Amino acid sequence: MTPSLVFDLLLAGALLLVSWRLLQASDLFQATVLFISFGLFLALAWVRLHAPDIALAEAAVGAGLAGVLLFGTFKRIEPQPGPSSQRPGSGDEPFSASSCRLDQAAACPGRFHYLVAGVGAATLTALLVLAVLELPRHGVGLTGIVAQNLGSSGVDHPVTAVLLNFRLYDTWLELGVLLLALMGVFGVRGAHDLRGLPMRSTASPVARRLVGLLGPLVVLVAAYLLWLGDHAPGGAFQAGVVLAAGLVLLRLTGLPSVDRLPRTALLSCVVVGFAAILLLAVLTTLAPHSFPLKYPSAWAGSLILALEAAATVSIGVTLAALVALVLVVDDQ
Amino acid sequence: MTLAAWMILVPFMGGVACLLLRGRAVAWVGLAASAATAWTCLPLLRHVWHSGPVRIDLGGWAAPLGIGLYLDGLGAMFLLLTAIVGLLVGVYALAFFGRGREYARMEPYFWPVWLVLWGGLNGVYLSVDVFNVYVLLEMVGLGAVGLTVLSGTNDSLVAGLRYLLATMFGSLIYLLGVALLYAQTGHLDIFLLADAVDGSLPVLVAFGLMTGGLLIKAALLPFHFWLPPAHAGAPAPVSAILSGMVTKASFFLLLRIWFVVFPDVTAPVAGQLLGVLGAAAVLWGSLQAVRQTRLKLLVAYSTVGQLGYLFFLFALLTPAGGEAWSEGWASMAWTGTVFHVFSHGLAKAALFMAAGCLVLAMGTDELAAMRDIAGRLPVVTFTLGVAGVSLMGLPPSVGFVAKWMLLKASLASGQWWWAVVIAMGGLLTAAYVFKILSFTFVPVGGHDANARPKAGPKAGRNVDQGANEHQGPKNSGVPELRPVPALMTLAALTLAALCVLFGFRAEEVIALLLRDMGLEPPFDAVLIGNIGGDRP
Amino acid sequence: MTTFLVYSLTAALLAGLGVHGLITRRHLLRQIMALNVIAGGVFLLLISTAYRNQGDFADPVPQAMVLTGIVVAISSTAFALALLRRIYVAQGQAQDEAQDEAQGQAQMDAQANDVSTPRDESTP
Amino acid sequence: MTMTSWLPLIVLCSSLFTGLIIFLLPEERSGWRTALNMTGATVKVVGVFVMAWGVLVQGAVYEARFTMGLGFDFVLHVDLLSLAFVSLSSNLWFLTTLYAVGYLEGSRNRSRFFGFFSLCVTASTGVALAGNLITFFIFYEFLTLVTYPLVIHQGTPQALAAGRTYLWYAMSAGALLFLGVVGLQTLAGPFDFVSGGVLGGMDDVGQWEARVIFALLICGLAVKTAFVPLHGWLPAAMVAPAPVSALLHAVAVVKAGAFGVLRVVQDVFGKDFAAQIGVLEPLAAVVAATILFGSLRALMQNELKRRLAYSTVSQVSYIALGAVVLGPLATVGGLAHLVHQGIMKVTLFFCAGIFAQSRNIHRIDQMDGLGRTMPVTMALFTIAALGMIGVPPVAGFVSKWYLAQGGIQAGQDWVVAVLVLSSLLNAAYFLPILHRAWFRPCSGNLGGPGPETASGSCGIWEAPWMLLLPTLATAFFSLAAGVFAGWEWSPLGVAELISAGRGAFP
Repeated sequence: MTPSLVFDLLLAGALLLVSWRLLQASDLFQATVLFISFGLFLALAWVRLHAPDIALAEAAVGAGLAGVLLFGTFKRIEPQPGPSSQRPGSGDEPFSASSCRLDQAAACPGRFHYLVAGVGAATLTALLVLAVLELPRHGVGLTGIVAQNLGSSGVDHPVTAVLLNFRLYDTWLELGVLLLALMGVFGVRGAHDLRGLPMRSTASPVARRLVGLLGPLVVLVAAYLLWLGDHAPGGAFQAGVVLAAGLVLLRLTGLPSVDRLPRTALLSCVVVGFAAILLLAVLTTLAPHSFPLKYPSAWAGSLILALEAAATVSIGVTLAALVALVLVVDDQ
Repeated sequence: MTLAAWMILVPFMGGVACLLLRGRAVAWVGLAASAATAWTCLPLLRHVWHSGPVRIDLGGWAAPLGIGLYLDGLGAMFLLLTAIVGLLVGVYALAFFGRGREYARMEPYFWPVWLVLWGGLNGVYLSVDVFNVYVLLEMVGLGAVGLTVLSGTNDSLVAGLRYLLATMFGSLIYLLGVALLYAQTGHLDIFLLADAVDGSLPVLVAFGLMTGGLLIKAALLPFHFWLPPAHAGAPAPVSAILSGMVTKASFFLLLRIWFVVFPDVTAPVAGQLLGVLGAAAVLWGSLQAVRQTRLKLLVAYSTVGQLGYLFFLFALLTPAGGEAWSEGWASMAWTGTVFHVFSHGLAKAALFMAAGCLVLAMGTDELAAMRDIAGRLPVVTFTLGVAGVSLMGLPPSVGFVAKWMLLKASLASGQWWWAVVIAMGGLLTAAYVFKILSFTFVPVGGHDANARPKAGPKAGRNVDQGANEHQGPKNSGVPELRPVPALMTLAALTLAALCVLFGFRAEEVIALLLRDMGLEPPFDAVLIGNIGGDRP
Repeated sequence: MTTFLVYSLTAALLAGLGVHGLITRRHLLRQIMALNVIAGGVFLLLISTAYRNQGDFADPVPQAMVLTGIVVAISSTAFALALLRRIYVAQGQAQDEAQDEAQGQAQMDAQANDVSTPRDESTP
Repeated sequence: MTMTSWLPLIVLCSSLFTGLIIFLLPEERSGWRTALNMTGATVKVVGVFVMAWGVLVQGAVYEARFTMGLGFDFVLHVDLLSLAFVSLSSNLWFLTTLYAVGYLEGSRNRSRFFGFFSLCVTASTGVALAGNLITFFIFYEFLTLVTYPLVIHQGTPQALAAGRTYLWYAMSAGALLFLGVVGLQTLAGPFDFVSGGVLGGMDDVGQWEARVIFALLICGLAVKTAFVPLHGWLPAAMVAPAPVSALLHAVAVVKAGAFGVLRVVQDVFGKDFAAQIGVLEPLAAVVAATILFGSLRALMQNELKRRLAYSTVSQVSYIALGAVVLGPLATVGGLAHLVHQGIMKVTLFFCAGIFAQSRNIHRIDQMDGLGRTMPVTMALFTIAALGMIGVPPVAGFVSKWYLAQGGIQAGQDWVVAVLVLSSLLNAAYFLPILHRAWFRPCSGNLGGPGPETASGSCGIWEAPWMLLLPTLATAFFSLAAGVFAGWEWSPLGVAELISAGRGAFP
């Protein structure tokens, strides 16, 4: 048993334990904390599995943003201490939370329900385990083909090449998903910008000063990551997530952030990544001897960088706006 | 042939434009983009019709590396359906959201989300990459949820969240299948996968997972729980979009997966299982629909029931692997099902749009409030009736064509039990459609209903019955109807009329549909064999 | 080799745990977490299969897929949480989960007959 | 397209377009509506006459055929049988519209009523002209749809309940019929109606399949024909206004069912083939049971329209009797009864409507002395009632006579027994009405407190001419059809032609 295997087993055990606890712990706060650690363990696993790009993104997204989101939500939906004895029969009320579960049968999780869940999940797991055991142990996937075409992709980092050249369509659509999520939240709220959000200025002056200094640093780091993506782990996602994290920090300390952007500026930032790729798609579709989304070979590198920059801005601003909206203190 | 790419680009451009604009311009630009998309669809259809399937490698990267766009007859049919319904929903929405502050608030969100969603739907019908499909499905799902919660009422929020969780769950299960499949084969393109899949366990599990994930999104019976509240709680144009189009996207992918990727793996028992679930959905959904007392919920449950018909196809076509394809009735089952998609898309959108008109006029969607709607809003009632006829599968409508072919296919294939279910489903459909219609015929006030100047005997009898039995205390006040924009009524009516028109033009559609399925046209042989070839 | 097995089996178990949690837990926040656990399982499966090729760098295509998936997952999660917040704001009440469980037990007997047939009228 | 294919379409569309335009007319444009209705009806009657002339005298073939792309054609074809039905329905539509205009004057929702009324006739015209089973089915279902709004026209709880009953019966039957039609197409492929039947000549149709399909088809048709266990909707539908009852009983719905039975037995299966696979006997038993049961039930009714309704249940089965009894004479009788029953029953319903409308008389025990206050209406009622009983020279006698002859000819003597028994029962439920009306003194307490009836309830006060005129016409036809039965173009004559043209039955 090599040390690396021990590490693997420990990490796997930790992942399983944490996820089990976070789903079963009766305390929601504990679950939230466990969720954040789940993200961190996953990031470790990515590093171990030679996927540093994902580790970067996961550390920022899974542990950072998701944690902030969940924690913030938890803080705001958690009832004031001691309500549990107040409404013993509230399940019958029309608008009680019991009417908003995924599955209505869960309204009364009786033995039958637990049985179904247990049997279903166990079957699924068993099948998955069996299937995984049957998988070929030496799959190559598309590594070779990607390596062959890397030269003509315009970048040197294979993951960036896949994301922004070979499978640019996916990336584009994913920016669209991000856009739709924000639009959905906007739609519920009924306003296109964040300027109406109430501000908090609870943070101490020291923290504000500190974060204020951090701001330019965050932008710098994001730009560096962006540039790094050309030839090493890094790129638009990671940069965007870092940018988002910085913007969220600014917002949390009451410093100017996404919520100070006027409507047009905010929307432009949100849509710029999607629109940039759309523009590329339209132009390449119109061009006579080209495929949609095909970079002109001479400009591939610089175009990719430009698109990445646009995507970074979009991802950063959109995620920051989403977090700001989730964490907003509504005064209704 | 880059026309196919425009089917995605045009709505996306419209969406971005709508996002950045303000005021009424949003609606007009949105409508223009809808019209442009529908217009782009026509030459594309013609192209597929004349020269067969289209394939585009995006970015110039061929299949194992890049993502392809591919359009065959089946995809063309779904594109066409989306274009027709989308355009008319656009027209409807223009009037619907232009009616006052309460609705105008939603307008700047409706259009961009809907257009991007439309692009996503078109993308689903064009995509041949299983991971790309995942992203598209998320796009469609998030867009649909965003539209569902547009009204911001608590009910719609709850329904929307439930819908969101369900659709996320479905996508993740699907993605799990994709991951297994990629791990086993190293491919993502469906045609490459079709060559690579074998009967190994990972492939089977992947097949099951992908099917299961899509079934959750397609709202087949045990997974339908999210559908009725979401579809009923959304604003009327959104309900039309969700019921008419969004549910079809997952079904389309099921078709692709079952009959393109895994045709050799599908076991008859799996097909029968889907068929049984479909049958249960038909019966149970329709029964629930009959029980409802609110119009929009009724229509939403009807969607659960009507979607069930689609799954008979899997039962009919899976026996003996690919062998069923050589049978004459295979193409009949295939075309019948696609026709049902069409009929349901058109009719259900028309129903929801008409229901929206009624809700607007009456201020409520209680069925009991629909007194004398037939007299006061005849066109809307007519729309309800015609769309209902198509749902029931009665002639002359596209629903009849669909049921006809499905029935024939199930009889010809020897699986007659589906025919029984189809017949019973038709009856239940009739029950709820006429439940709606009968409410519209109840006269408003007891006193002037059917009264004649001569105060004839029958009128006298009516007075007694009317006053005693169902007018009750609120007899005096005839609820005023608010005006309904003519454009809304017209859009709904057009859809209903299309239900009828498509029923008369089945030939072209069949020809387009079967272009590249390797199927014989279903009827020519039979036709010539029995009547003699003297007729064209 | 064994690393691949360890992580892919973990992935399978994570997915199963997530599904179980999604079905059994009532609290919406918990369901959202469960979905994220499933997502973690799926991503882990993808990356562990990418790791199989034994090079110094894992297969980039699954990596790109996972990166896309992470962004999709975080947007969906954020959207879901925003909706959840709106619902709680609208209701002005939140239910303690402990209370849920107790209540669930209490209701279990009363509604034992209904459990088997899903009741999903949205109108209460 | 030549005239020969346009003419069936014109006949079909004359009422279709009329109906659609009427929907769009505002409620208060009653003059326009009447004019439109009458124009449509006239066009239809003229068209039918031209077709009849062409078919009977010049031997022309009228056919309109469209390919549906579904493996079947949409065919409108004029043969003698369809001619008989279409001329009945077009003429009666003309008269019933006239009657309905008078009957519904001043009531609400008349646009809707007349719109659906026209569509209803369109459907029955389509049923008549359908050249194959699928076209027949399309119009048959269309008929269900467009009669429903007429049944629930008043929107009262009774009307809605009746509508629901009607729908459940009709839609269930429609589903069975649909299964049968599809099954038949799957077995035998597409085919047109051919006199003498189609299936007999096909080798690949097994006996059991044929039996199952026959059962499905007949069950599907039985509801509209009101065969005995499935007749429940017909009396319930009596809540509809009188013109609708007339339409249901005489012009469209019930007739469409009976017509369908004729088509299925004679033109799809063929009497020979049907007899060969042994499906005629059970059908005959049902028919006989219906005839007797309907008459018995009619005897028990006190409400006039319900009595007439049960009488319809019984009388319509005479038509089916003609189809199940072997031999040309029975066929002739059945076909002739298709027309005869229509004109007689429509007269009766017109009269019942007049009684209800002007005197608020619904029950038979209110009819005392009615013959003295409304002599003309009552006289017309009497003519039709006598016809129903089968008293010569009214039309009903002729068809009963031929049916009985046919039974004897085929060696099925039970037919005669059934006919005699039924006629006795007919007499038993009609004669007391006539006796009350003519020979009882006027009770002076007719109906409810209407403004007119209150003043002089025993004085002579006839119905308005708009109601009386159509009644007069139909009563005249019923008499004439009997008196001039020997004429070549009388209903009986045409029936003989049809029967002769259908080849030699044993």
